[in-house]
Amino acid sequence: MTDEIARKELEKQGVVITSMGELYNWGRKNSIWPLQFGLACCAIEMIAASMARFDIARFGAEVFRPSPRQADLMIVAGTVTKKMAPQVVRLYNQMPEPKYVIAMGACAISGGPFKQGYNVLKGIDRFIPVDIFIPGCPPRPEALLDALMALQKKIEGDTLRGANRPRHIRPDAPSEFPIPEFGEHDLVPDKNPALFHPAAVLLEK
Amino acid sequence: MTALAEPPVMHEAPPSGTIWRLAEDRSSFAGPTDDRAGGLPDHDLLEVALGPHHPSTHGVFRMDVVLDGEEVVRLKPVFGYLHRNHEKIAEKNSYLAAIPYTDRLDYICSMTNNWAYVMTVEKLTGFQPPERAEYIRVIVGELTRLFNHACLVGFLLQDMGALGTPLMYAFREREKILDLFESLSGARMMCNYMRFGGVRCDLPDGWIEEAKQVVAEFPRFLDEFEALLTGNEILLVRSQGIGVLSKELAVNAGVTGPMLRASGVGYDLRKVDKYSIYPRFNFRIPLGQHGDVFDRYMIRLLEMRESLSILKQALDTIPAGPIVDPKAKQRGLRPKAGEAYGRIEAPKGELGFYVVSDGSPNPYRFRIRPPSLINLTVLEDMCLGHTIADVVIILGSVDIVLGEVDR
Amino acid sequence: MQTPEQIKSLIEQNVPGAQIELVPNGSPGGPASILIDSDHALAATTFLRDAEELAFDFASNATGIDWPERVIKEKNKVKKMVDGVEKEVEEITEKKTPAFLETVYHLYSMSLSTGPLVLRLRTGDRGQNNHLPSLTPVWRSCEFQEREIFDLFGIVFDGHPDLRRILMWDGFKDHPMRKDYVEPDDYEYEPTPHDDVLEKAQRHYAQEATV
Amino acid sequence: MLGSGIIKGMVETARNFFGSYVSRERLTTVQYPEQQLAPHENARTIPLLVYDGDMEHLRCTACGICEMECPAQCIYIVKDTVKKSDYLGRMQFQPRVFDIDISVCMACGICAEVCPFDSIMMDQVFALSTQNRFSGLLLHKEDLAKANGYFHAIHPSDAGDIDARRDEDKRKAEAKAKAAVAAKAAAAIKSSEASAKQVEVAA
Repeated sequence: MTDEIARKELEKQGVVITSMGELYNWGRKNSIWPLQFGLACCAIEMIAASMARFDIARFGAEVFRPSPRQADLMIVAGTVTKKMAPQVVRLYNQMPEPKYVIAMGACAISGGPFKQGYNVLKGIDRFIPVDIFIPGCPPRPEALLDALMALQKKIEGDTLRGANRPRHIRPDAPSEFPIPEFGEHDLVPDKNPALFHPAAVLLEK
Repeated sequence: MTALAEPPVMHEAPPSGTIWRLAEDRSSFAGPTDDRAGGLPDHDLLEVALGPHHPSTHGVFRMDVVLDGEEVVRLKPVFGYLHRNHEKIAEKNSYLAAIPYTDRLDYICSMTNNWAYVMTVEKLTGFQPPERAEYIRVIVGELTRLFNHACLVGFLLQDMGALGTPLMYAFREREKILDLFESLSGARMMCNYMRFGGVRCDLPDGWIEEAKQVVAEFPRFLDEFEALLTGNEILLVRSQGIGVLSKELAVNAGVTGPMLRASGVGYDLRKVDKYSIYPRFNFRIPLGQHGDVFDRYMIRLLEMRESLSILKQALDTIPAGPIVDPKAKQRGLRPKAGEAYGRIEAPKGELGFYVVSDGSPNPYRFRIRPPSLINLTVLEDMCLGHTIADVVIILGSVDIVLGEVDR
Repeated sequence: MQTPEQIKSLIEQNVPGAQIELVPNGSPGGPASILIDSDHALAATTFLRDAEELAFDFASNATGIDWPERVIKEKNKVKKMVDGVEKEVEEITEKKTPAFLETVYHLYSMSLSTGPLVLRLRTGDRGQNNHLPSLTPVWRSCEFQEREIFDLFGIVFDGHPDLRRILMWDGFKDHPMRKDYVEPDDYEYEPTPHDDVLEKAQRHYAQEATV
Repeated sequence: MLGSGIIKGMVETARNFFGSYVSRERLTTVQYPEQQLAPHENARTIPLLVYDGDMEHLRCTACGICEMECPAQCIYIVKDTVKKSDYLGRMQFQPRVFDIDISVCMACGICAEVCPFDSIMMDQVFALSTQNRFSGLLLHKEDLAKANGYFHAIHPSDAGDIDARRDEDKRKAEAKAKAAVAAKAAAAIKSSEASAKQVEVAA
């Protein structure tokens, strides 16, 4: 892109040069507005992260929006049960692009300690694409801030053109995903096969 | 209600200033469902699903509300959005493995959940926690009550439209207590601290002094909180006379905890069951008179002051000694066939565990008696006749945590 | 507070025809519970609530227990004549208990500060005869708890004002807290299984390999 | 006066606002990541495996107690086929596979509590966010193994106690071994003397 040394020199003189893409990413990464959406235990740590001690406002992400139509980021904070999963997918579908998902805590990633339960969805990535996973039960508020920084870094790396450009500027990529329905014993379907590709598991026992 | 063993005491006057009674008591018990709801679909009535994703439902809770204009004529709560199968998982696992799961029931107050469960198993097995362990349990239990009530008030005010400020003050205090919990048990929220017949580890050096300092500084926060809120006319208008719960209904519907006492029934398990070492401490049970949202708010503030008094006494008199019953067994516990029901006064009400053993290493039946769920039985009765905006406040004053409602 | 035996005789005096049994409790100091036949349950509980000397005005906890058909092995020492000599021999008797579903209520008195009284009701079996009278007309606190028992155990409460599923969705067919409930197979990624999960996972991966 | 309560509350917020410029106590924000709270010694997040010296000397003996007791079932152990000598000189198995799925782990610390070999302990790292759920969150033996020095750095008093106990055990074991060797030697001398006597007698 631009010559880094020349740019630094100019910055010393008070002249900032940037590209369209960088400006766009800079604006997006510093105003990630999360959806005000808590599911379980991790939501309390999410609230704690937005309170005085950890102060998520330092990252421009304190504007928790009650409506999915105004939100950029969905923090899936807590256990997603099978009864709640259709609503979570619906909320995701209602969010405008560009949108990101952070799966906060063990339960949101894989069902966590509750994966043995009959009503617990074993990972929200079965139905919606997840950008960042934070393990922990619950993760500390610092871990959420850390994940937010990782997401900012990811946004920074986005390009406006080329094959690697992000989903929201690719007309062929879907921005909405099918909503599962309640079946007689389980959700129907129990995963989105187009989205969920688990790694192969080798059992040695 | 008459004749409790020890007559409960209401504070003569709330600590700060006059209380404004602006609104007339305009609600009464209106029966389960208003007749007008039968007329659906009527062009006048509007059916609204409040939740499961709603900023003021404290989690994933849903209320199907039927409205006549702004007035609620029917309200049916819908549960199960956080049904995590605690009971089934506990029945598959060992007795010890159930303790960390109880942390996640009422995920704000993990310590009291631990306590109720280990107390039930102690009833089942006959383990006797030593003196020091009982003191530690009382101390962490009352600390839990402190920040639960502070956060509840913060959330309630958030529902009333005081965005941020009271909640932020409450969380600032909560962080101090969580620091204590972390240095004690290793985790901020999910402490996993109590064990059958005692507690997992002893207090670290200097912990008592730190706790004393937190307890000494807490009244200043309470005074600040009350100066900010209790006299506030907006709060008074929005909470007085709203969501009135009568004594008779409260008792019949099994309402417990601060909500029951706000309706004027002096039933606190710390006094009634005299479990653990509570009889040694001198404290009073605040009682409400009107059973409305304001009384429920006020009861919590007064209870925090009483908890502080218990804490002061306990921190001053904690003895040295062992922290676990030497007979107690943690791993591979197999109680004799039988059953036990243990209950404690958790911050939200009576938290009970019912454990049936058939002599095998895992409980045959593991049941949690959730105060939050049963307190919601009367939600419709409290909301009928009020406006939709009040529903949110009434729900906030019940103090629910969805992890416990749905389990 | 009266002992369970006294309460039993009190009910028998005041509710004619009620058949009451005491169920012992093996835990140290745990109270015995009272088993009431389902035909007289409503009358007996109304009596428990309204009788002045008992005044059980607060039904704290209501829950279900599933008892599938079990074989109980009992070891008894029996004196037997073996080869003309009397000897003490251990004999294992197998007793089959019939399958039934049970509800357990924990009653307290708020006005007298007494309790708990443990009350049990049993269904005929786990199949068609799964009806029990609802105690919600006596104590409103049973309303949601009985709905929960209906949902998770499949006990039908006659006389309940609003008997619907409470925790699972309406179209759900099973009763997951029963001991013979089989979970749907949704083990897509299970890198750390052991014990029964390992068996399930092995079955799942074997199935996947054949498809 | 109507409105006095609101004014009183606003005075309180103003006091908090201006107080935050002068009083440390009211200014509680931690500027993560530049600043970090000092971790409490007891703090725990995910498990780790302690080794002495190098990776070949894991304290873990693949006994499987933690695997059995783990409430969330996130530990997976496969025993190695060959035994190795442990710090007391006893022959013990080591794990060939030791996986922990930290996308399931609930950081309860029960594994560390039940471990009889002081091997599995609780770490304090929390910045573990990743973009790949499958490869990023299944930790293998190599990721979990940490040197005893690291364990000393995060849990100094626990580590000190454990080391003292292990040294004591080792000393006892060595003394016992020495005694056994001495006894053997004495026995050998005795038997050789005896046989010498026999030889004499025979002669």
